[in-house]
Amino acid sequence: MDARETVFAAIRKVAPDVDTTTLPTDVDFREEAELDSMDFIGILTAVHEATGVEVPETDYPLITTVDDFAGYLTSHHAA
Amino acid sequence: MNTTQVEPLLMTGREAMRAAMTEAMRADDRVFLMGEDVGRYGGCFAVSMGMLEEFGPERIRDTPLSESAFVGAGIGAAAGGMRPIVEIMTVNFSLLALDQIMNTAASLRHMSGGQFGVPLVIRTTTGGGRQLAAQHSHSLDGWYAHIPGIKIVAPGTIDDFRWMLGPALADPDPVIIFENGALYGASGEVSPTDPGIPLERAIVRRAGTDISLVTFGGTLPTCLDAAATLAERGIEAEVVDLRSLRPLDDATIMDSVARTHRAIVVDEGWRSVGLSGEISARIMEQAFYELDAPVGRVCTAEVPLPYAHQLEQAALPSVERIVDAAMAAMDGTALAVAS
Amino acid sequence: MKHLDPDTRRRLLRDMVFVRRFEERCAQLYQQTKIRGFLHLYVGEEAVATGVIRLLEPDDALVGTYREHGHALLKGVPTDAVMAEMFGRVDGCSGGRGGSMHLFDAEHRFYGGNAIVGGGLPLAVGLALADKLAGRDRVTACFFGEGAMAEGEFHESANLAALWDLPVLFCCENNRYAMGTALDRSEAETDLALRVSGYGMPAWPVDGMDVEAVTDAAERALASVRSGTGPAFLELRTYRFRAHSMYDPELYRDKAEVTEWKTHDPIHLLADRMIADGQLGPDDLAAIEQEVDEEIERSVEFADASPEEGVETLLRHVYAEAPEPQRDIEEVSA
Amino acid sequence: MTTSTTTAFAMPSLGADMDEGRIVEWLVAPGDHVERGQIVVIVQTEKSDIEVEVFESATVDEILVGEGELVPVGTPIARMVPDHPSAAPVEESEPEPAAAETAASSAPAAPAAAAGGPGVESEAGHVTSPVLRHLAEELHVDATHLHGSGPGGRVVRADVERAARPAGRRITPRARRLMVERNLAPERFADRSLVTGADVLAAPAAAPSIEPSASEAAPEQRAATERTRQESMRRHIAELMSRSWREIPHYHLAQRLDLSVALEHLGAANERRPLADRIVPGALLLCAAARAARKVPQCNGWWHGGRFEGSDTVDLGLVLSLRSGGVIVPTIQRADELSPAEMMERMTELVQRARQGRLRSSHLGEASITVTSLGERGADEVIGVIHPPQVALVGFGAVRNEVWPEADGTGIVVRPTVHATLAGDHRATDGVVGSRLLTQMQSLLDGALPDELDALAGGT
Repeated sequence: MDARETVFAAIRKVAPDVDTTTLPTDVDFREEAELDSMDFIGILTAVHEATGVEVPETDYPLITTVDDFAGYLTSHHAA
Repeated sequence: MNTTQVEPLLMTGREAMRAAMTEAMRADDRVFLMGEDVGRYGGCFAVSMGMLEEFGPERIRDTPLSESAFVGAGIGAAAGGMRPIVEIMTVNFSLLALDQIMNTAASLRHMSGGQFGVPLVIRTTTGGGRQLAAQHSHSLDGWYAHIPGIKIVAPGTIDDFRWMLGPALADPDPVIIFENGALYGASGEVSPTDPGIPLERAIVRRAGTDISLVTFGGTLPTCLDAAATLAERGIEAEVVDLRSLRPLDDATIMDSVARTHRAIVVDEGWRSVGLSGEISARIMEQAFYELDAPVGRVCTAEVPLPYAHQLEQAALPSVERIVDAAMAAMDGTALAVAS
Repeated sequence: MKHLDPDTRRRLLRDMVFVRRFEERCAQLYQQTKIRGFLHLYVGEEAVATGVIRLLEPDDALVGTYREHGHALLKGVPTDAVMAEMFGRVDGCSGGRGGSMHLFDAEHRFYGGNAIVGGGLPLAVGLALADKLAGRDRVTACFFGEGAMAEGEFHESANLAALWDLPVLFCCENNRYAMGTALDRSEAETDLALRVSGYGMPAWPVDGMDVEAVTDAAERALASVRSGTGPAFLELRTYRFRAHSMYDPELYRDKAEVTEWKTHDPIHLLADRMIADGQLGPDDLAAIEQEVDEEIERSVEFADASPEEGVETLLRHVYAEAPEPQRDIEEVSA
Repeated sequence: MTTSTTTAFAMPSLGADMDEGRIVEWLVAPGDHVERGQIVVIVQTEKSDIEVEVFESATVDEILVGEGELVPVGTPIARMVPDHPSAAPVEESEPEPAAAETAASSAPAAPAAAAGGPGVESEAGHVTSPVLRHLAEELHVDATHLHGSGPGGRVVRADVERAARPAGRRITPRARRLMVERNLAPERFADRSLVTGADVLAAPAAAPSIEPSASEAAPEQRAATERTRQESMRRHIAELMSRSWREIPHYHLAQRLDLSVALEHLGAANERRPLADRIVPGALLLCAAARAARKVPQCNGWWHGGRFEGSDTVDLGLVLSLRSGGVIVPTIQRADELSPAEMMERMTELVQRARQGRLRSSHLGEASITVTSLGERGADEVIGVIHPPQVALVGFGAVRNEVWPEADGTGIVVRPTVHATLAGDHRATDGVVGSRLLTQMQSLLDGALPDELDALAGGT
């Protein structure tokens, strides 16, 4: 499944009210979708279940936008 | 007679009622006035002053001091096809005629299976505040409003003094008009033509959003003053003038309570087993879920009205007591206010 | 006292027998629980109502008391309607709402029974006042017991009628007992006619057991009233043979007195006089009784067949127009 | 004697209130002839002894009830042979039930006259009473297919009024009071059309029944209940806050908290814990607030009837903003006894349940102090409004890097910082007490909590 779609699916799981089809992929999606730290951990958990990738706290700055997150996943997933 | 004036006339309560009786007697010769000293003396409160000269002793009939007989005679004359106006000098003396009012006037239509009606108007003076002491200061509206078969109205504005008599005379059933003595001398605006308001309709005299002051007759002016004082404290009180005590205009009362969610009933009668209790019960039954505070009641203290001025004023419903009751209801800590 | 012609006597006799048998049938119906509440019977006093009412014009008004079955029947209220009213049925003359003590009939200007002692007196005065003011020449006859003479309403009404010269015929049925209180234990002055003369109106005592004496006095009194000179008063001395109502132990009078008065039975007084004058055969009275019984029995059947009013119209006749809404009552009558 | 047609002579009713009578004395015997009006028996009633007469001449056939016997009115007491059987068709008078309950008369069934004689059953749903038909029109209710709740399916006034009443929700005045006092939000009762005081009192004990069973409800209905829930929640919050603002004399304090030590230990702990057990800074702050409240008991309790009432446990009200709008304030009980990990578990569970509307009753008990936090992305500082009847509210702004002076005051350094505020009820506490709570949090974040995080790091 396309990495970006994985991120969107994770967001929808935690915040069903967010319309991922119109969510810009090049902005801080936590800001855009008003996701707090609890939501964010929920998203990381969902992504981990879907892809097995576990993002450490230190890497949070690398996954600010959906595009970054997707890129991060493809690079780590492959490894 | 000149052309009909457009702007309202200024009249006193007695002038307004006199104009109403005069108009009725000129228009219908079935109408006549009967009561103690209504003729030569001109009426104990000078309401019928001058009418003897225009209509003569046959139709302006002074009676002996026999309340049961002349009220009973009024009932009989009405059953016999006339449209009498019987004046009982004050509500205090009406107790002597209560048997005729209850057991004949109110019951005749029902007992006779609908064959006989009693199209009679009884006018009487009510209320205290004029240092007439215990036997001349009663407010017994609630007693009469308890009786099915008669209608009870209480004019609180001079306009109602002028225009309530017409529909009362036209009513096929007995109507008792309780005129608060304090309003005879008060003056107010009267519309030149009949506004045609149904007898049993209550009227909101002052719109408001925070609390409803439900009252009638002599205490209407007191409530309007209280509303003005409350407005200075940022509380907008709505003043509902019942006008009719039987039947009660539940719809208007409940609409008001639905707007304000708080109500104070102001009644010059005594509190226990009184009209204010009936109105409070109806608000509880029909507007329970609108209430944010218990319905308050401001009534005359349960004492035979004393002669001394300061005692009498302390006993009667006053602006201060109404404002206090309203404030108590407003701040939500309203306990059963025994004002 | 002049005697009446045979035809009038026969009519008066039939009327008295009719009232007597009607009242006795009511007593039986009461025992069978067909008639309920209070029931006050006129047995023994028939001559009073028969003598006066026969002289009234159809357009005259009559105001009675709770002992008014005879007055209603004699004023023309149909027997069926009176009996149906006693049964509380829809076809009763008051629609089943009044019962024995509150018979009413607008068509015959019968302004009812009245269960308040003296309660009807001011009403009668008012009816007469209306007639006077409207210029109508008719009389209002008002019947009441001597007990009412102790009520303030009697004094006020008599005074007002006399003061304003109103066309009222006051008929006091003095049967000597106000329920259980004898006249001399109630009135300082027991000569009632004498007392009433103080109001400035003509007043006569009359032997209320002799229907011809009643007729004679009533003619004079009615002539006086119709002349416009004001009211008149008849003290009709009579006696009730049965209890005040159903039933009282009659401890207030002794049996001997009742038996003695029964020897003055108004029906037999007239019947014996007619037999003596050859106007009545030995079996005629029995024949009249049977004919009357059959009419009364038809009225019982009529009453029994008349339906009871449905509760959904309970609130009718309180006011002329629509009944005022009564929340809790509707639950019952819905 | 051939009994041609005998008739029964029944115990007569001798008064409006008489149900039964006792035979005192028979004055006649079988075979005697009696005349109309003749007294034949003495009967005793409550009032007195009454002489009873016969109304037809007849011959006594048989005495059925002896002297001294008490029998109900209507009971045959003798049999008679009337002189003229046909004269008066005296029908056999069956025993009448006591006068008072005379229901059906023994007469032939009354014809069903138009006036609606007895026994006219109205079919279910049909409105017979004119008064009710008039009311139905007035309230625009179609009276034809109303369900009748009255006897025999008869439509009664309440049925008409219920049909007319919008499906809106009714909360009794008493219920409103209890909700405010127990800090319960109205939408906890979203599924009820009538909420009484009893419902509110029952709420904590019973499992909260606020599952809107969203799944089964049709979408529009879900949206509708959602909308009414929103409205009532907004109304409740409005009522609560305006009452608080009107009644409680607030004072406010603010203090910057240095999180550098705490977050450093948190990061270390999270590194060695699986993703699912990762702890967010917010959990630390809640622990700090709860433990500080234990150390400053004057801020942990309620203001009732003019005086302070302390709580013996620290039950932390947590202001949670719902994604669908509005806030809900579940309670974390004994929050001061929770480790950061336990607090994180509680928060995760609470947020999940709150958002699905399945909070447990324990979550909705009475809080003793409340915390409101805008999360990482909120404003710098939130100055809150106390939830009556509590006496304190702690507010946390967003965690941000801010400039701090070096410890020795020579230079500056950037550290993760949060602005903590305290809203205090001046009736219960003074500023000096309130500020002690804030300073306690700083020492907890620099001392006890980091140590516990280290201990965790070693654990699972």
